[in-house]
Amino acid sequence: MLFAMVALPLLGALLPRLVQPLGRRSVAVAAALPALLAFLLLASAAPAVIGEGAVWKASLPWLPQAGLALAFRLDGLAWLFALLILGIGLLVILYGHYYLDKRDPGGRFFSFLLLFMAAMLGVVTADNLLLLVVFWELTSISSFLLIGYWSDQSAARKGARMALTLTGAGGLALLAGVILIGQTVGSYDLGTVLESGDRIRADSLYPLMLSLVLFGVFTKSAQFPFQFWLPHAMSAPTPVSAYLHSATMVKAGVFLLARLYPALAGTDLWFVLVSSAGLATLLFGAWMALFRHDLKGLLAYSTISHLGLITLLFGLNTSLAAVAAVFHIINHATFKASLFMAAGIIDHETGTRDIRRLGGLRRYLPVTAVLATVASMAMAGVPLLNGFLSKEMFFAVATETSLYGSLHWLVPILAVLAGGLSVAYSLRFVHDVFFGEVPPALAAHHPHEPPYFMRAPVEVLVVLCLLVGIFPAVFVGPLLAAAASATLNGSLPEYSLAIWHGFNLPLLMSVVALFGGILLYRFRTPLFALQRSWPRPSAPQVFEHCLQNMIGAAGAVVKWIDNGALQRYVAWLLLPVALMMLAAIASMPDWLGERALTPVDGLAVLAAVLAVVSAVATVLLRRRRLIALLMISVVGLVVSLVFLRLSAPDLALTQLAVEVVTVLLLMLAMYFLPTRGTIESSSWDVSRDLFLSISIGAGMGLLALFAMTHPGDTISAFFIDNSVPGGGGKNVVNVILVDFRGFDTLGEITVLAIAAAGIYALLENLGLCLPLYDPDGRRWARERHPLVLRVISQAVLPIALLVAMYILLRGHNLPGGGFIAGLVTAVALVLQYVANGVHWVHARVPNNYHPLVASGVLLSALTGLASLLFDHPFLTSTFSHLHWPLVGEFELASAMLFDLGVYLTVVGATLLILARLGKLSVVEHEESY
Amino acid sequence: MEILLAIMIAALTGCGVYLILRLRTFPVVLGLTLLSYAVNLFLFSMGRLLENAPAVIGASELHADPLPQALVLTAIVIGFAMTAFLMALALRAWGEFGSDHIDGRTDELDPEQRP
Amino acid sequence: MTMATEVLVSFLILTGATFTLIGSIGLVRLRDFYTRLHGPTKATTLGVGSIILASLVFFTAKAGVLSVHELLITLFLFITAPVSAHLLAKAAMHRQEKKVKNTRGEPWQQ
Amino acid sequence: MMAHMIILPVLLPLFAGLLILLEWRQRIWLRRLISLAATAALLPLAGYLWLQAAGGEIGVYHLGDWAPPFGIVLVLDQLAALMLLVTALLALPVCLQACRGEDKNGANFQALFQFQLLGINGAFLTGDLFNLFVFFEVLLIASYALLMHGQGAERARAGVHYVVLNLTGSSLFLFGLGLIYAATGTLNMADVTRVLMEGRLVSPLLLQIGGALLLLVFALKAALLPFCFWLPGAYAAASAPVAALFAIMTKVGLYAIWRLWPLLFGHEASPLNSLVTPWLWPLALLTLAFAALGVLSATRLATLAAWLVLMSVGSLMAVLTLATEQAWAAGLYYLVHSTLAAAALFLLVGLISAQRGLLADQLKAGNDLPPSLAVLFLILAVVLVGLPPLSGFIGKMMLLQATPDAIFWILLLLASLLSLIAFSRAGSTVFWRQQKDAFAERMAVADLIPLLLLLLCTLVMVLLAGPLAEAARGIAVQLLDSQGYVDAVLGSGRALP
Amino acid sequence: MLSTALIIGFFMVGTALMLGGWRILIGPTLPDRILALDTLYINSIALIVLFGIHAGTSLYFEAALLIALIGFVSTVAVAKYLLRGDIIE
Amino acid sequence: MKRFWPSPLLSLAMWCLWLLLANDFSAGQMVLGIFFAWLIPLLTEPFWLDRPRVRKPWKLLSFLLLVHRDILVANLAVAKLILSPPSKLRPAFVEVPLDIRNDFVITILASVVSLTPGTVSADVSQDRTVLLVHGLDVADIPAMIATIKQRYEAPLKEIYGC
Ligand code: NA
Ligand code: NA
Repeated sequence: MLFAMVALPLLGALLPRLVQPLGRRSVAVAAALPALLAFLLLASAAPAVIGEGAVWKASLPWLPQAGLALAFRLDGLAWLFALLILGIGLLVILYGHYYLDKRDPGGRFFSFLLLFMAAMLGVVTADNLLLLVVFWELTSISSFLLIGYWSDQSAARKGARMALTLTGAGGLALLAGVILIGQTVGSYDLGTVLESGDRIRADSLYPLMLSLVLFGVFTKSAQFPFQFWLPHAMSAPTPVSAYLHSATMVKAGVFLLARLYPALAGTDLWFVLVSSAGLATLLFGAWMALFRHDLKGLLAYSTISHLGLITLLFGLNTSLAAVAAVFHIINHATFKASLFMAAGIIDHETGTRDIRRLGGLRRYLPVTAVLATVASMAMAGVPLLNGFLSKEMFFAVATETSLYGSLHWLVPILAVLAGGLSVAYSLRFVHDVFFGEVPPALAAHHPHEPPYFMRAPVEVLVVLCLLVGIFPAVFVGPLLAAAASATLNGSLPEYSLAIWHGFNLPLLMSVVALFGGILLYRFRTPLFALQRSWPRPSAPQVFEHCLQNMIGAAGAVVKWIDNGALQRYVAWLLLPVALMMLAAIASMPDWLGERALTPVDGLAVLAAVLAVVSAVATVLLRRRRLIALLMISVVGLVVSLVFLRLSAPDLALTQLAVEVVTVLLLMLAMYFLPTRGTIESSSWDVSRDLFLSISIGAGMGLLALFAMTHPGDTISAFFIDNSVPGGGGKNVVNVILVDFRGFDTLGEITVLAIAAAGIYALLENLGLCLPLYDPDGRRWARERHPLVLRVISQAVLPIALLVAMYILLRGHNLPGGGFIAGLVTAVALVLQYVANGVHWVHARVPNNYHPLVASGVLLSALTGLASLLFDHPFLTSTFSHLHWPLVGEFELASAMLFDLGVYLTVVGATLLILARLGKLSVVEHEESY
Repeated sequence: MEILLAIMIAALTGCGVYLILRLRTFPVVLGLTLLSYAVNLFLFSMGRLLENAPAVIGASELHADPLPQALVLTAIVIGFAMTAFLMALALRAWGEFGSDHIDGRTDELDPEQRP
Repeated sequence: MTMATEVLVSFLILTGATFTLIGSIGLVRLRDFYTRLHGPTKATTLGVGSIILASLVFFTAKAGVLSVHELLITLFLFITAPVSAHLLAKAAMHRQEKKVKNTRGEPWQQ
Repeated sequence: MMAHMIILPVLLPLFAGLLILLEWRQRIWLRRLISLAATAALLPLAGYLWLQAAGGEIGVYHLGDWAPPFGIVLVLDQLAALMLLVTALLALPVCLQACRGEDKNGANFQALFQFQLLGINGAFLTGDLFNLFVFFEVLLIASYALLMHGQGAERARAGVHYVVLNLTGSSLFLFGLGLIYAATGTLNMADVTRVLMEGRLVSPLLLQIGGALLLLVFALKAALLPFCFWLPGAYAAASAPVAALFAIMTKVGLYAIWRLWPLLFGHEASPLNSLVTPWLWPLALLTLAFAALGVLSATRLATLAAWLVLMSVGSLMAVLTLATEQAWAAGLYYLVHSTLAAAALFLLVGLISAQRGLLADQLKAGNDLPPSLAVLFLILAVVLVGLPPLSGFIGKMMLLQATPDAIFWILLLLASLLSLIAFSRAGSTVFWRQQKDAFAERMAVADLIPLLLLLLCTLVMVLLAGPLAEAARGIAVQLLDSQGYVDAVLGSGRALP
Repeated sequence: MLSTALIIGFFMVGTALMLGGWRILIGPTLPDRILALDTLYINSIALIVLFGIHAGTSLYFEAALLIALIGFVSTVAVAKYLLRGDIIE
Repeated sequence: MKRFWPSPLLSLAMWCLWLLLANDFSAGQMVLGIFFAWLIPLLTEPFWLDRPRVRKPWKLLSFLLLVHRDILVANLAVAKLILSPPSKLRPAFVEVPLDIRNDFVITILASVVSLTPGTVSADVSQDRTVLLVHGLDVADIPAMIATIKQRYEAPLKEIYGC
């Protein structure tokens, strides 16, 4: 049933949006229905909860690991708030139906309203702190949507953002506080938490918890110094203001104070923080309210002030004060909601909310006038009205408070002052609007009473004010008792709900406040002048300004850290490496290990010198790019010779072949790119780069030396032993590539294939203009395809193919293999492009190499897949030695097929890449592949 | 021999790193090429050095560690693919913003060099 | 391996190495590109050629069976080397690289 | 035959990609069909593998029937299974979205997309360090190409940065691998750990440097400050589906660290333990802070999304370094959430840009937008800022509960506040400040389906938060048991020939 | 005797390599440098074959063969670049 | 026939090449060689320009011997030149008028000229009528032209009958 109560508005939130097509009335009904049902459910709980003071609970597990559960409780306090939420909610819906303009999308409005209603219900009925936070944040979101309802108004957007930012921040703080509490208590279950108040207060983190929670509370309830968002939330439609910013959302804060009162209250810290915030808010709100010209503004500030009052009461740390607080919550909700609606009616009928443009309205809306007057009297705390009672209580506890040490007399004084102010602004609300003479503009507007059902809610609330005010014990006694006892977790203090307590200090204070207020209003003009003389920065402007500065600062910091220069990014990446290397060099025990050095000879020295010199030359001559290219190919040549010398013929072959293709590649690119670079790096950059390169180079060199001279046993012995018996090949390197680690090779050729496909896509419709002159400004030579080159390249092709086949076949047993063979083939074919041009070649071979690449990888992959048929893992190899007459003994190995796949891939990929680059200069249209 | 190889690795790595830190795409490509040479030598040297001991069964009694060789082969292929892609990307960048600056800055570029 | 073959192999090696060296000396010593272009042909032809022969003889003698695949190297070089020289010459002429004064005849415009 | 299921997440995209390349008549519908079919098939497959792994037993697959440490192994533990599942969940919507027309803006998109999946899945499955390198290269080269898909100057710039950085990273990766091989004489992850535990290291120094280099490379992939500068540009420049797919890419780097943490980086016997661990925590926090500033300063929706990705990286790296059961459980939940949510946002940004013409995704007042987009944006904002009741909040809550550190709390809470501000500004600018004259294009419902699928996932993450958290706990427990991993991988090897 | 001859041979070819390297460094013209690189390739063929004899194995033969077969391609490409800029047209 | 076995001579060459490569004259290699000797010419056929048929194979052999002899001799001569002071060289660009017109044969001629040390064929005129030769040390230009034409061009012309 508790679930139902929360779920109804939650799910019902969809309803209005859905029935929107059916017209405004049905929208309103659809909105009212879930609320009404929930209300009935609540009412049905009254006998038990209010009558017997029972506590209804319901719970479902959600995230036990985090202590989050869908747990609800309905005790007196929850019931009271639920009543406010649902009761006033219903009235607001009724009112809103008439308030909203025909053009406004009512569906959206009521959906948000119901969503908010559900969230509030969740907050007040949550029996799990984390769940409470969940709903708490939901109220922020839905109120953001409601405030920003008229999204085309800048004020609405700003107000909404400001509200969301503050309440959102509060919510985060609350979350942190709640988690801290939960971790201290060891549970997020509300009951447990309320029981273990002493443990919480004793905990070293209590101050932190308290401040976090209070931050949440104060932001939500617009307590000083966070009050400024509330008035600007008034740009919301009046029903919203009436609902959120008088009756409910802002009460969520004080609700939490009440809820956690047993767990957190009772310490000096609590008193200082809560009561001083409350007191400040009380006075500030009352003062500001007096000077508002906007009706809703006035009400908003008075709301702030009353919330301050409630907060102050909770802060006083006496159970009586807590009771008073709860009582005032009830009263304030009733009169403030009715006043908001009255203001809405006035706005609706006159088209303005500016007090200065209003007056004498009693002639046009007599009934509304009466209602508003009564309600404001309640607000002012005039006897026989509910406001009076709670104010009396307030004064009573204020006089009894012994805190603030020597300043204990301060509280009552300020209380009276606040009371006086509230009388003053109430008076202003009534007198300036309904009495005095009518401004001509207004008269022209011909205001009249609103439709009955728009006024009815106000009437209901005002009647409540009276009833409670006159017969408190009857109409509010049980409710107050239940709520208060729930707040105090059982123990109720002694208090009496009577209009007359005899002549005592509180009564005197009331009288003083009453007449003081009247005087204040009478002589308000100097006060207005005084007020006007103060600087009044508008909160949204300040807020936006701060926000903009913050964003600007953030942007600046980001720009400062990330300046968008790749050079710096790479430097950042390499800096740790350099540092590591320096550390390694420093900590290196012995560079030369026990392993004997292999003998050096002149030739080796010579090769090393050649390589080093060429590498350095590459760096120095990098700006003369062709020369740099030649230099780097010298390095490549030497590297392959080194591989050869150090018993790695396969590497040497591969390196040599790749070398040639790379040169072709770079030549192709160099045609388009500028051939001379410019000097740009600053000297600081250069020194930084030198530091990085030298330290990393030295480090890597020394590490290599260290590793080479410190032998260790590796898994390689296995490969050497199993190459022939297990892999059927004598060339262990090749067997590793196609068998032991064939999976790597499959990935490797896939990389090649992807690169080819990617480059193809990358260079699609890339229009580069062709240089007409060479770097020295010379026209290019006339002859496109020199005769000798053409003929020889044709002669080379078949030979190269033959050699490729030879290298491919022997690869398994001798240096060679698919990759080298593929490169040889590719080079021979690219040579055809070079010698005869694209058109000539593409007239002779299919010019789309994608299928070739794909089929290559496919062949290798399928070879691997075949083993699955025999339920062997992917890539399990097999081989056998056949004996044919005449041919003799020869070997067939699945690995060879795999290598063939490698071969095809390499041929295809290399051709795809180089031909694509070559075609860049060939003007022709081809459809995208 | 180890010392010589170490020196080569050091030199190639250093030069490669320095070139990678340049401002134009072409030197960067050269730098990565140099660096991959260095990496290959380095990876290869991790199998320790042996002369006249190719990892071919029956060709010699001693065999150099074949695993790093296989790894280097894979590395060479992948390196080639990557160099090719980067080169193509450099062309694309040159075509897109008429500058071979690695950040695509078009200032300080003499006009007739624009594509 | 008999003394004779060893002598033969050593001789061939030395010849080859000598001509290879001379080729490169020419590369350094000669005055202009066009004359330098002649240097490497030594290395290509006689230099590599006789070293190849050395290898051929050596392995044939070592294994006892005829090992002739070394010849392929020379064959391939004979096919490919002239193209390099040809294109380089064309490139040099295109770039109007300067020639020594006493050269008779004119390089062609490309 | 069931034993071979482990290899399918690799083979499926491989063959799909190859078939698409093979399809020489360039029939776009056929390519889409192949790609969609393969991607869709990944989902049940990943589900099946998840169920396999959920039992707690680690599946080991000997490629080429060669026993580890000699052959390459695929290892399917719960973490790998989870990552596969997330990838599959992500891939399908993205593929669908791409098929709505984005794939026509350049050549070979579908093939590259499949290869990207191949690389990612392979990286998640492999138990061999060098093979991990290979799959990293596969997914990188594919990502290079995908990033450039559709071309344009911005992508070219971002592309050059991304490619050069990662190529440098790959070189470092190889240096690191070499050193680890020199130090341990093996490449198999489990075997490395065994060598560690048996104290058979050639030299701790070699392993330290090697491991540190690997960690550096992974940090680059995961985009940890100060190696993260490539990310905002690249992700913001990429086309919507690509960016959405990239949401998993940073997680691959994180995964690698996570995988090797119990085995190498954080192992008590490891000389790296004391060396690298102290560095990661502050860097993670700095990343978080930096990302928060970035989110606030974003001037485009795509950039905002990119910074959010970075933010998740920071938080995840932080909890990763804690290496406690609770922290890792929270982290894993958050990882899944952040990946899916970020991807969804990238898709949404794509839809929004499509509606706003030249204005694209810039945070400026534009034309009227379909309310459906507004609602989706609101929901995603709630998810990503970490507001209740959606997955972001749950993730954030678990992170906070798992991390007993004030600075982390402050940063995380501040970060979500800043993103709240950023989102409210962005949303109110794009959706509320509209010039009424401009009208909204019609929104095809089909365009929303991929996005809705992703949102559905996050919703499920909320409803099933309990069971999921339990599963995450299970993964963390299994992950922390390095001995168990080693035994599972090496113990189950067949008798060596 | 053979070993002596080999040592001398290595020395001479090595010197040849050095001279080639020198020419690449100093140029002066681009064709000179290219020619020098080409010579370097050819000299390394000689070196490899000598090394094969020295090692007594024919495993290194393919390397020499490969250079002889496709080594000229890069020379051709660069020369073509000097002539036409566009090596594939 | 022509379609399945385009060029017997090329096939023969391929076969020999294969055996040389394999460095092994076993039956298996011969069979394999036959296969490739058939396959590769078939695949590369489209790439061949018009290749003149060899009319007098035996002449070809003697020509090859002649060329090798010249190469040997020239090597010694040029070696002396290189080691002698460079100033004494008499380089020259010599334009050799061509009688043969066939591209293939012209290329062979050019190659032979380049292979014999002391001369490099620097260019062939567009209309295939003149071969530009650079001589390292040319005493008498007409004599050199005559030598090239008689020693090399004539035999080639005879061999290919063009
Ligand atoms: Na430069
Ligand atoms: Na071209």
